[in-house]
Amino acid sequence: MTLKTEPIIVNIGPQHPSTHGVFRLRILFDGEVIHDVEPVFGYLHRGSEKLAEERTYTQIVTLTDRLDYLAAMSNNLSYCLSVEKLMGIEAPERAKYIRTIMAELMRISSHLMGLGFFLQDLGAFATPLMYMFREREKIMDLFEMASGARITYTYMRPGGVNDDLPPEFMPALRKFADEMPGYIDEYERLLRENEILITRTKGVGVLPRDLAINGSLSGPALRASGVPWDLRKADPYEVYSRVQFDLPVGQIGDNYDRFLVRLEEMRQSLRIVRQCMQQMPAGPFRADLPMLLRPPKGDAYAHVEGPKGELGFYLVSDGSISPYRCAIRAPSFINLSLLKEMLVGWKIADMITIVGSLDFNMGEVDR
Amino acid sequence: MAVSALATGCQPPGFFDGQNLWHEWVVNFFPRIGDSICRGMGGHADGGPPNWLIYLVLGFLGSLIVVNIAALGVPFVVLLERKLLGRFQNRIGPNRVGPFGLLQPVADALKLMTKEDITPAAADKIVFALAPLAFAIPIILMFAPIPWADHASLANLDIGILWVIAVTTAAEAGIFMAGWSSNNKYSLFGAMRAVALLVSYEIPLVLSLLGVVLLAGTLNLSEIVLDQRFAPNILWQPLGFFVFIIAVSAELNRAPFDQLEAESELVSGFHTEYSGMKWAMVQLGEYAALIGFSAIIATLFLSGWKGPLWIPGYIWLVTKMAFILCAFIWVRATIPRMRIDQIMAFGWKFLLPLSIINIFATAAEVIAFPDALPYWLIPINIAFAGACVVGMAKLLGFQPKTRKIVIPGRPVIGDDTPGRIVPLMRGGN
Amino acid sequence: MTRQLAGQEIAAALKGVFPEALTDVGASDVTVRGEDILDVCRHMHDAPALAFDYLVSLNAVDWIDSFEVVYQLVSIQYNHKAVLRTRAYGREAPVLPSVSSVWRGANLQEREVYDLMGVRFEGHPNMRRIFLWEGFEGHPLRKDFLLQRP
Amino acid sequence: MYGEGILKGLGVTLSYLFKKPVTVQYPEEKAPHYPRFRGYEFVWYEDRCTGCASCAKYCPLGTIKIVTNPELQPNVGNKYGLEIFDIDTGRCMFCGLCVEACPYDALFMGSGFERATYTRRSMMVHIDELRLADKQPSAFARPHLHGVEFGERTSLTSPEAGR
Repeated sequence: MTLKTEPIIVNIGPQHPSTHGVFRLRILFDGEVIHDVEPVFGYLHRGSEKLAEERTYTQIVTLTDRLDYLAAMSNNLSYCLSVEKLMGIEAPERAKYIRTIMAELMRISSHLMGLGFFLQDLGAFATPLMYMFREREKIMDLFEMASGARITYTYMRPGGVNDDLPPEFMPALRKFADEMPGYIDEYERLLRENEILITRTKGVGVLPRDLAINGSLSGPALRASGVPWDLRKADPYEVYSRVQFDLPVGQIGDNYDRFLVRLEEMRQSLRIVRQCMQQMPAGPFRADLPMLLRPPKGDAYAHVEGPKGELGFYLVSDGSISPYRCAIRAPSFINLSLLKEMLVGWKIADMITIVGSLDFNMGEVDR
Repeated sequence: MAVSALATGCQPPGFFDGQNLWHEWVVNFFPRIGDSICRGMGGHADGGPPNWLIYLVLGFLGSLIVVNIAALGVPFVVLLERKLLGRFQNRIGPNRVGPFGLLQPVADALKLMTKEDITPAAADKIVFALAPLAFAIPIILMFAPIPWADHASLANLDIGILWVIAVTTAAEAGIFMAGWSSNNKYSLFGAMRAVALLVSYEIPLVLSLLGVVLLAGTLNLSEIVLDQRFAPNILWQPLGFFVFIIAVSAELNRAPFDQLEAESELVSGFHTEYSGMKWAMVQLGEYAALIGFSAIIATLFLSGWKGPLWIPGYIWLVTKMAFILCAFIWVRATIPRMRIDQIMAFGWKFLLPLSIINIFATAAEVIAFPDALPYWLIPINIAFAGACVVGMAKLLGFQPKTRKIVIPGRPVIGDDTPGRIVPLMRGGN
Repeated sequence: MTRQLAGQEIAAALKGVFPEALTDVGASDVTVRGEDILDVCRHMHDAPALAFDYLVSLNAVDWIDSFEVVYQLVSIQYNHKAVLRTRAYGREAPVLPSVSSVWRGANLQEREVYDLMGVRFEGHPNMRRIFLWEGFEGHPLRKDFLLQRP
Repeated sequence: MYGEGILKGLGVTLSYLFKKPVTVQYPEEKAPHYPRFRGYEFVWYEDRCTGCASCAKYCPLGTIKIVTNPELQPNVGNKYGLEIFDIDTGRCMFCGLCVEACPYDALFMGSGFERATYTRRSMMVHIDELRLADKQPSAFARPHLHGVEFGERTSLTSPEAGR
């Protein structure tokens, strides 16, 4: 006797605990095995690019905060670099160091969130997430000292940063940089060697090297596939050419590699922060620019290595006070290009972990 | 079933002649209650009420007590879990309602009672409504044969273990009914996983118990406790305990085997669509099963209500249960969830052979030492269990290795003079 | 640093293969005729001296008379980058060949450009709207899209 | 291996059972916030405001509404008297660009964060409310405020505030 079976379509999301926002996946399941995937975007689409066309160059900084709200500083940095490139100016030295420190702290914070939710998706009942929230809170305190906000910082401006670091910032940062490696060790002790985690993630969601490059993946997802491509090394901006750090690279590009790459990147970010603290010069923190910027006609594309990947802003200026076009190269969005290739053939539980290990953010995917 | 309900406590009157010590009364609380009621109603004397009435009243009272242990214990276990999870996660846990959050269960219960009871439009209404009952009632039945103290079980069944296994297995039908009738695909996945888990974990569960049964020579829980005179069974049966506790956590849908509710995958699986009191029933069943099984574990492996001091047996039992509950919560706070096929493989390939090995080893020991096992067998047993687990893991390749992350030395792209061609590291090291 | 290929360099590399494809050579970019863009991209991806294996981004600018699509390319192998531009004419149904067969990463980005700018990419496996819903009228990033304010 | 990793993890969680929780019990105890914290209750000094409307111009969302009337204060230098100075804090995203734009140090971010309301309309901060509000300015974009005693949360009146 043969059993009559029938594939079913399940909508994962837009409201689902593990889709990291309002992401929807239409999945064709045969039993528990995924046969086909169709991602559906747009539930958080706010038209940032259109809004940017109606705002002045300084005002757009506030929009960039809201792209990847877990990594607002990196977004600010990328946008400001882009405007600076468009105008042909450079930020003062001190501002560059401040920005580098902020971007690296932001990377740690974003990776903490990414790892925490990845482990939460694996079913480690919120414990690693809670620990990671605790450390993220400290980073947010640092950001609050400098910028006055905890999520949407609006800290950077074209040509520098909004305000110099307050006096209490450096001691607090030093304390954080001393404490944090211990906490990272603790995360590693907690789960890195856990047999269940390893069986769940090893060999799951493998992204071969060539496919990852072809699919324009970037950030930890690309590096986990064994491509040592990091814009901080490949195309150094700010002060990355003056600091020493290593580039963690995965071996085969599975979930476990993505997990380890993020863990290791946090250590390297701390290294960068420490070196920046030593090298930090005195001086102005902001170039002398008017509040209303009028860049010359032309276009510019500047990118940074954000926590999620290559974050770029392509600005076209027509000489007025607002950009003619502001296109955003959103890493989270483009990292989803290969979702189907990664998911087909795996089970529903693996689907959750693969999606979690990509660490995307819907604010950035839908923009 | 023979309703010996607490009537085992109806001793001959001479039993407590002259010994009216307070602590005697406390120690024998359950038997005394039965006894007093029995005597208060006229006992077995002529002219008193007929025996069947006494049995009925006693049975009713006894089951009232036991159902209340389950129903009132559950909220406090939930509170214990939330508090402990909080502490494991470096936070406080519920502490807003009452002192130390002790009234949180009351608040939760009130909230659940006042919540709207939603039945999905496309659900099978009758089955949907019956499923929580079909889930919770068998689990409460499971409390019947548990001996809370000497001669104090609601039903002193000769097939106590079988009864426990049978009724908890029946509860899975409730899970399946809930998942199927919700007409929700997540619930369906949960229900299917529940059945798969049931099939693969019930067998090691039962087989690992056989070792204890072989040692005691009986299925009666009270007698199994009495049999653990010299040392708790965990010392004689480390392998059986290992298999049993894993199988029980699968049976209880506790982490890391909570696939059927897997909130990050299936949005709480089979009870996704439940709300209000129906949801409360499902929770009641789950946590009652947790309490019940920790009592069973304590009874079978940790010598139940027996303790070295004069402390009453039921307090000993509850202490042991609390210890086991804390261990379950601790594991839940730490360990990620396994995948369903990995669980299946683990159950069939790892636990089942181990439990069979355990049966044969125990049988050999019992044949060799028919009266009582000598103490020098304890370290041998523990070593044997460890060797079996490690050997089995090695045999099956269940030894996942961690992996080092590669930090390429020099040749990182771009980390050199501009424009030079940098050789790539092919796929890392 | 990633080396930005000058427009003349790219032009020199492309001239021999596509003598008529280039319409304009800028300081750091080249403009390619719309219908040739797929062939040019494939050549840039495959030619061993160029080896642009990584598509950084693909986005469009509405210049009223035409839609300019900008391809930011990077070669991970040689660590150099190039900017390609192409133009699609017409307001009704501007069409360009899709490069998603060359770089899979173009798949979602081309859909985005279609959704928000209205440039169709021929040969794309799934040319549908991505952020907005099917049946949405107009393409919001166009300069002539009217925002309906309440 | 063989469960060693799991045991390590269990050890980590067990150690937390004996550590002090990090939770801050919010209504009773408050986490410290820093001088630059951009919060509620915009601080506005009317005697410094010239009604230039820079703040309104630089607001990315246009939440500030200013109507000036030269007849209101004809004698006080080159100033406009203000008829309306409304901030729609329901739409405000507290980016602080208005404060940064103000050339006369007349507008400050506030430092409160406990102003939940029941209606959208009550999120509108009107000129009278701004006049009468308890002035607890934030040091955001006003670095000279860092020296002012901030922890006391004293109400700052115009002459000493941020000058």
